[in-house]
Formats: sequence, C-alpha cells, structure tokens
Amino acid sequence: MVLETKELLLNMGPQHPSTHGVLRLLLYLEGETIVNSDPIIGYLHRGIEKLAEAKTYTQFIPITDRLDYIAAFPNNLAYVQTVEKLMSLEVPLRAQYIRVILTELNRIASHLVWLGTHAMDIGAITVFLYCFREREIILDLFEMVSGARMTVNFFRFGGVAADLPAEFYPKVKEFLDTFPAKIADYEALLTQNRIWLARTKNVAVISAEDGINWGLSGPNLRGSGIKWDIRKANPYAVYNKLDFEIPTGQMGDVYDRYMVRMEEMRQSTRIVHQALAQMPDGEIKGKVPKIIKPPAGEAYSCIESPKGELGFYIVSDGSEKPYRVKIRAPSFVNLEALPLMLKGGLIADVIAAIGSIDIVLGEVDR
Amino acid sequence: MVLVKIIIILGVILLVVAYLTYLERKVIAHLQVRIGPMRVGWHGLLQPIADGLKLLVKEDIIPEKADKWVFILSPIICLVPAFVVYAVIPFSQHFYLANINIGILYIISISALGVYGIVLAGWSSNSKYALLGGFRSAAQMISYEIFLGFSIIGPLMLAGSLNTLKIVEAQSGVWFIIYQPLAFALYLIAGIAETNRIPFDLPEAETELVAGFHTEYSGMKFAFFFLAEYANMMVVSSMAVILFLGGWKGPFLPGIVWFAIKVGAFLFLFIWLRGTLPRYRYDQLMRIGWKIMFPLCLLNIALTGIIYYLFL
Amino acid sequence: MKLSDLAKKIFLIDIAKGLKTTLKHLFRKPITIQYPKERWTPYQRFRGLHALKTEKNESGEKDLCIACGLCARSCPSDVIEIVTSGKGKERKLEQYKIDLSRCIYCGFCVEVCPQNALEMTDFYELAGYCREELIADKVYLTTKHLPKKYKK
Amino acid sequence: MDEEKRAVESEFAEGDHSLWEDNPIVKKLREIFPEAIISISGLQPYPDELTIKVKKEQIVKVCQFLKDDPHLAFNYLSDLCGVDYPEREERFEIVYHLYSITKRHRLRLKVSVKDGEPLPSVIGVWQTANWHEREAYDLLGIPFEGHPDLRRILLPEDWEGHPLRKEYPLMGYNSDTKPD
Repeated sequence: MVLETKELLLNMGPQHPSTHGVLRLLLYLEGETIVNSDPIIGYLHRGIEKLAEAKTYTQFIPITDRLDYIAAFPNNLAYVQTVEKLMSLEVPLRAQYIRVILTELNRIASHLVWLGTHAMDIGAITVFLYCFREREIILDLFEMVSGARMTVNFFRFGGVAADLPAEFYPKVKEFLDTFPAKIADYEALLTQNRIWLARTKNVAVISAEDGINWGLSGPNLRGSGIKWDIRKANPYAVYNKLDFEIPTGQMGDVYDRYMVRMEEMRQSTRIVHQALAQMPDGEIKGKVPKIIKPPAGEAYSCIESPKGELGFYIVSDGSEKPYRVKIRAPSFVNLEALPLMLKGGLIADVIAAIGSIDIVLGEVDR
Repeated sequence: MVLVKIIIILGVILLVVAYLTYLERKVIAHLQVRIGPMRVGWHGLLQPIADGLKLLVKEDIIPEKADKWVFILSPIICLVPAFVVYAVIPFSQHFYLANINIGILYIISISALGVYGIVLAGWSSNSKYALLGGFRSAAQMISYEIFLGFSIIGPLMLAGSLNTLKIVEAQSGVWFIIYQPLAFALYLIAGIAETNRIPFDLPEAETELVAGFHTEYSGMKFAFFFLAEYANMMVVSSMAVILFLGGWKGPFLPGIVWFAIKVGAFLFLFIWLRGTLPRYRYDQLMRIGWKIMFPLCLLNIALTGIIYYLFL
Repeated sequence: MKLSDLAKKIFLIDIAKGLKTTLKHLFRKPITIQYPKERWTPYQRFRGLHALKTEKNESGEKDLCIACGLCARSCPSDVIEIVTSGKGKERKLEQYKIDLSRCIYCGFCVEVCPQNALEMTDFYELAGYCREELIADKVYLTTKHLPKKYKK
Repeated sequence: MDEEKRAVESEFAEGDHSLWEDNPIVKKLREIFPEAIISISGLQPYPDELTIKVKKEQIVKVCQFLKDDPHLAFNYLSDLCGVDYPEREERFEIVYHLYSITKRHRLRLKVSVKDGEPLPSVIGVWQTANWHEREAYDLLGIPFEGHPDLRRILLPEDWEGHPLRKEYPLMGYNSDTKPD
C-alpha cells in the first residue's frame, strides 16, 4: 500500500507571539521542516505614501515617525535630509551634531528592542527585560529633548526643533558610561551559551552574493561579510568627522547578524561620545523660507537606519505638497529574502530568522 | 486514617503547587529587576487564589471540530498521574502514604502515563499548533523517559532496593550525590526535559507553537495542565531528593522540614534556569538525548557496576 | 579543541556564567514604577494635553488666542476647529475644539502660534468612555487641563 | 489648475543635459546604447542624482549591462517605484534607483509606460525587484511582463482600484468619511 503524503500548511500570524507585529507567514511543512514559505504583508498598511501627497512638506514629518516606530529619529532624518537636498538648504554644524547624537542613541534603542525580542523568541526571557531597562533610559532622554518618547517629530528642514536641554548632557554621559557593562551582561547570557550557539549558528544562512541580489541592507548584509555602511560609504551629516568601525560577520547566519548588531551598539556609544565632545556652539536652524516650497524636481537621499538603507524619493512639482513620496523601507526589502533563509529549516528556525532580520511592520507595510 | 492522610497530602500539594506559580512569578520577576504580582493581597500573596478563581469561572471553550470526549478527558489523564505518584513519596520517616517494594518503579511508570494526556490533547484539539506540540511531546517524553530510568539505576544499585524508604535509609552515612555525581547531573537534565521546562519546553514553546498542545484549552481544563506541570516538577524534585540527597535526613530540624528545604532548592533551580536559558530546538533535543545522555547513562551504570564489584 | 575548552564544555561553564548574571540581578533594586501609585513626572518639553492660555486684565479673564487659525492649518491630522465672530480687529475666538482621539500630539500647533496662546501640558491620562468625550472644547482646554491627582 | 499642470509638464519633462555629459556613466551608456537613452537630467550639484531616461523596450538590457560592466557594477537595486503623471500620454514613470556596493555610486533610471501597457520585469537582473514590482503593480496598476508572481502585496486581493493613482480619492472610493 502506498500512503499518500501531503504538505502541512501552517498559517503563522498575523496574530502570533513572535512574528513581531502583524506579519503573516504561510509555511508549507514536511513534518517540521519547511519546504516553502510565503510572507504575506499589508496588515498594517496605512497608505502613508498616499497621505504624503495630501500633506504639506512640514506636516509629513510627524508621519514619518510612524514608519519604523521604534526608531523615529532616523526616519525624521532621512526625510528631512531629502527635502533639504531638494531645496539646497544649509544645515548648521551644531544641528548636524545633534542629529547624529540622537540618531545614534536611537540606533542603540532600536537594537535593544531587537535583541530583547529576538532573545525572547529563542526562549531567553530575561534578556528582554534587561534590554528594555536600558531602552527606557534612552526614551527618557528622547522625551527630555523632543517631548515624546517614540513619535519624536524633532528634526526640521534646515535644523532641529530646539537645542538640547542642559540636563541632557549629564544624563547621556551617565548612560554612556554604564552601557558597556550592560552589554557585557547580555553577552554573558547569550554569546557563549551553548543553547544560544546551537540555535543561531548555521541557521537561516544567506550568502553575500544572495544578500546583494535580494537587496539586503544594514546589519543583515554586513552579517554576510559585506562591509557596506552608508555612514562610511556615502557619509551624510557629520559622520565623516567621526571615528568608528563597521563590524562584519562571515557566515551570514543568525549568530553573525547578532554579533554585528552587538558590536554596532558599542560603536554607536563611541560615536555619541565623540559627537558630544566635538559639538560646536552656534545656530540650530539655518535660513529656511517660511513656506516650504521646494523647486520642481526630484531627489533621493538615504541614510543608514538601524535596519538598513532607509531612503526617501521625493518628486516635487513646486507646490506646498509633495507630488510623490516613495519610501525605500529597509525592512520591506529585508523581509523579501526571508523565504530564502527559511528553506530547509525547522519551525524553530523560522522565529530565529524573523528575529534576526529585525523587521518592523510599520515600515514594511507603510 | 489513610483517608485523612490522602486529604492532607492532596490539600498540601495543591496549595504548594498553587503557590509554586506565585513563587515562580516572583523569583523570575526579581531576576529581571521587576517586582512581579503586587496588587492582590500583601505583595500579591493572594494572586494564586485569584488566578484559580478566574480560571474556574472562565468560559470553557471546546472547539467545534475538536474530538469532544478526548478533548475533555486528556487534561484529567494528564493531571491524575501527577498526583497519584505522591502515594509512595516519603515526606519524612513516618509520613508517607504507602510503603511498597517497587516505589521507584511505580513512580516512573505512573508518571509516564501523563504523556498520553498531552499527546491526546494535541490530537483532539484539531489544531495544527496543538498537533505539532503533541508530536513533539510524544517524541520528547519517550526518549527522555528512557534515560531518566537509566540514570537512576546507579543509585538503585548502591541502595539495592526499589523501595523509597530503603533508598533513603541507605544514605544514612553519605548521600548518593557524592558517589553518583554523573548520574545526578543526568537525572537532573532528564527531569527538566520530562517536565517540559526551559530549556526543554518544546511541547509548549510559546514563541513557536503559540502554546503547543494546550493552545485550544481554556478555563479549568487549562488549569489542569498547568497544575500537572507544576506537580510533575515537584515529583521530579522529590525523586531527586530521595535518590541523591538523602531524603528527609539532616541534622537538628525535623525530617519533613529538611525534605521541604531540599525540594524547595530544586524548585528554585528550575525557576532560575527558566529565567536564564534560551530554548533548544527540537532536533537538537533529540540528538542530545540519544547521542550524549544515553551513552553516558550506560557508562555510568557500567562504572558503578565495576566499582561496586571490585571494592564492595 | 583545546583541553580547557573541553573542560568548559563538560562543566557547563557557559551556562554557569549566565546563571551568575541572573543571580546577581536577583538582589538588585527593581526598576518597576507602580503606576498609578507612583507616577512618572514628564520632562519640561513633554507633549501632553493642550491648554489655551488666558491672561488677566481689568475686565476679567481674556483669551490670548487671536483666532488666526494658523494652528488649524498646520495640523497634520486636521483636528482643530475654530469658530470666530467679528472681522478684522474685532475678530474674537468663540469656540476652539480639538479632537483628542485623532490628535497625534506632534506639537505643530504650539510651534506656529504667534501669540504663544497654546501650550502642551504634562497631562497624559486622556481616556474617555465615548468619542464625544474626547473632543476638547474651549472650556476644557482653558480649565480642565490642570493635572489632577489620581483617584482610586 | 490647467496652468499649474502645464507648468508641471514642462518642469518635469527635460532637465539640463549639458552638465551631465561629462559623467563617465553617461559616456559609457551613450557608447553602448546610443539609441536607448531618451534624456539625461538630475539635480545639480549632486553626482548621485544622475537620472537617465531610457526606452522601455531596452530596460532589461540596459540594467543587465549596468550590473555586469566591471566599471559600473551596479549590483544593488536600492528601490523601484512608479510615479503617476495622469496628464501625460505615457502616464506612468517607473523609477529604478541603482547603487553599486563596490563602486559606491548611484544612478536613477527611468522608463515611461502607458496605462495598462506591460513593462518587462527586471527580476532576472536583481531578485529584489520582485516585491518592488508587486508593490508598483498593487498601488499603481502597472503590469510587469515576466514577473513570476504578480499579485497584490500590500492591499487585499479583492481591493478595487490602485490607490497611488492621482484620480484615486484620498479616503478611498467607498468611504463615508468626508476628505479633509
């Protein structure tokens, strides 16, 4: 007798503890082995690109906060920078430094959320709480500077909304001094732990060649060994005046991506230290016309957000409202390569892989 | 007299199990620089009772496509063995329910029944997540049951008996953990796997399988699984105490207190591990079981036998 | 593999390291804030509930707002509604409504106000039983924004 | 409105060619594909804003060349999107943002298509184009020829219309809420 066998179709999400939001994955299983998978997105689609066409340039800034909602400063920066390029605006040096300090702090905050949730997916619940403890401090700093913890809406065309308050400096110094010890704590729980190694080494591997072909960016591509960081490759703001390293991995597995992000947190600490030391006095906002009306034309500008290459492509028709805004969201592109990483893995690897590419659905669906 | 004892033991066990959940929440909270339940009663001391009441009055949902009778029965199949085992556990020299010659064998065989409840629960829910959880559980329990059995052969050889009381008496001088460190480590790992705790909590694995075999359960039926898990934890701890740590034996304090302290230490270890470690993958768990633990068990038995033959 | 590595593996050193870390935290002071018993005080710049400022003069309280409508125009979610009476210099604010359920608290309305008549307070407990309750009118914005002590 | 539209038309149509002619990328492309290039434009003085408009029949060939040529090495497709210009005859403009990870330079390619006219897919050149093209199809209704799996990506399968088209109302067709 020949038994008929069939693939098991498992619907993971959109409500599932470890799909990081409302991602839905269709898994075609052979036992617990994944034969094929299909990510289904759009559950958080808010039509931000359409909305942009109905708002003025300034009004769109707070809406960018809601793209990658755990890293609002980089979103602000990428958008503001593109409009500045379109209008050829000068940004004072002090404002540039403030932008760098805040985006780098936000990179740490974003990586902490990633580390916490990723470790929790793999079962280490305690790391999550430790990460959020440190993230709270950063969010406090954000609240102090901008008035909100996550939807900061702080960068303006030609500068920033306000100068850093005086109480900011001692607090950020204190944080920077204590943070390396905290990273050591996370590493004591994970980096050499045999279970962590077993769960992450050689899991969800993607080669450098595939990574480029599938458009991976940020720590995901660096994990595969490509030393490409927009902060170094095409420096924006004042990154060319700062000294930092770009960590890379070799294998392109979950563990390498983990190590890259851990090192990036340390490098960000370094950057903030330097930026604080170098920051000049002066204006925080350049000369900006009262009504933002960029000349007709188009511009694309991108930054290294915590997730990868975050770019804005803006077409202006010379009016107060953008004609077209296209957001090149890193998570959207990174998620595309997920089926490639999952093939042949087990269900347990699915969550390790999702965690390791660090997606935020707000940015994927826009 | 026996009935009174049964009621006392059952009542105490239920209470301890309930408060074990409280202890777990508190300890893990403090490991994570949180404070855990605080609102119900002083420092949340009435929390387990509130939880119990909540589960009791909660709507009991049976999925439409579920195999109804199996679905209802499986939590009971899971719970009953977990409690029946306590019959042969000597809490102190005089306080036990039954003194049978094959005590250890009885514990192992009865507690093995619990797996049927889990497998049936996974099957009858008619949900893919539950089914996968059930499968994982079946594979895991069967393989770990075997080396759980093998790992305790060492101390049994030293004691020369399967009777729980006699085993404890045999440790009057030196605890077996001194003679049998390897067996102790193996037993501990098997015990954690047997009770589905982190790092071996694959049948539940809430981040992978939502809740594994009990995904579809709610209300009291869910509570039964919960109670069974914690009761099993206590059984595993009690067995470890009996086999390796000299049972109720200890200076100054009465036997039952010593027994409680030792079991408590084990329970803390369980919780502590949960607060620290990530989770193994299914295939890795099986590999560790069959390829590392099982040969080590055999090695331990052989070594024990040789040394016993040569020197005693 | 070196012998020391092997020994590390056998004696579960990596796991012991993790256990040590968590145990160390067991004796640290928890960081929980027991809301609503303990409360977080927001920073100076916090963007909470809006408030319309008034100024005192001989004829009693007077609105600082001149009803220019800049706030309503700058609002990204279009939640501000202004009703005015009179023309030119006589223009007076009659009603000022903010739909708090749709407000995104970006602070643009405060930023553009030429009279500094609008500010954002540190009041953040904005909940209501129905949507209508969350439409703050002029009275609400001038008086009720003051932080209340939480009552059980 | 008409006046504004006309202004848009003329502004968008052609940039200043002369400034870009010295660019090595332009030179190379002019050499290999003399007839494929329609126009060259881009915001000055930013070298990464070079924009080349090519004929749609040639797009895959041009892309493949840009990727394979060792001096250009545009191995990374940053972004692909469509822009709707309803007043033009070829109303959709598809914009490719290319990047070279080894050479660190950027290039913007453009093609125009009529409504409903299929455009050859560039998945064969860069795999990442897959979702980008699905998105352009979903939001603008541009069909891509040779795409293995062209279905909606952000919106549900049964959605009516393509929201990023200019005639699509902000609040949607079936909304009872008044637009702002």
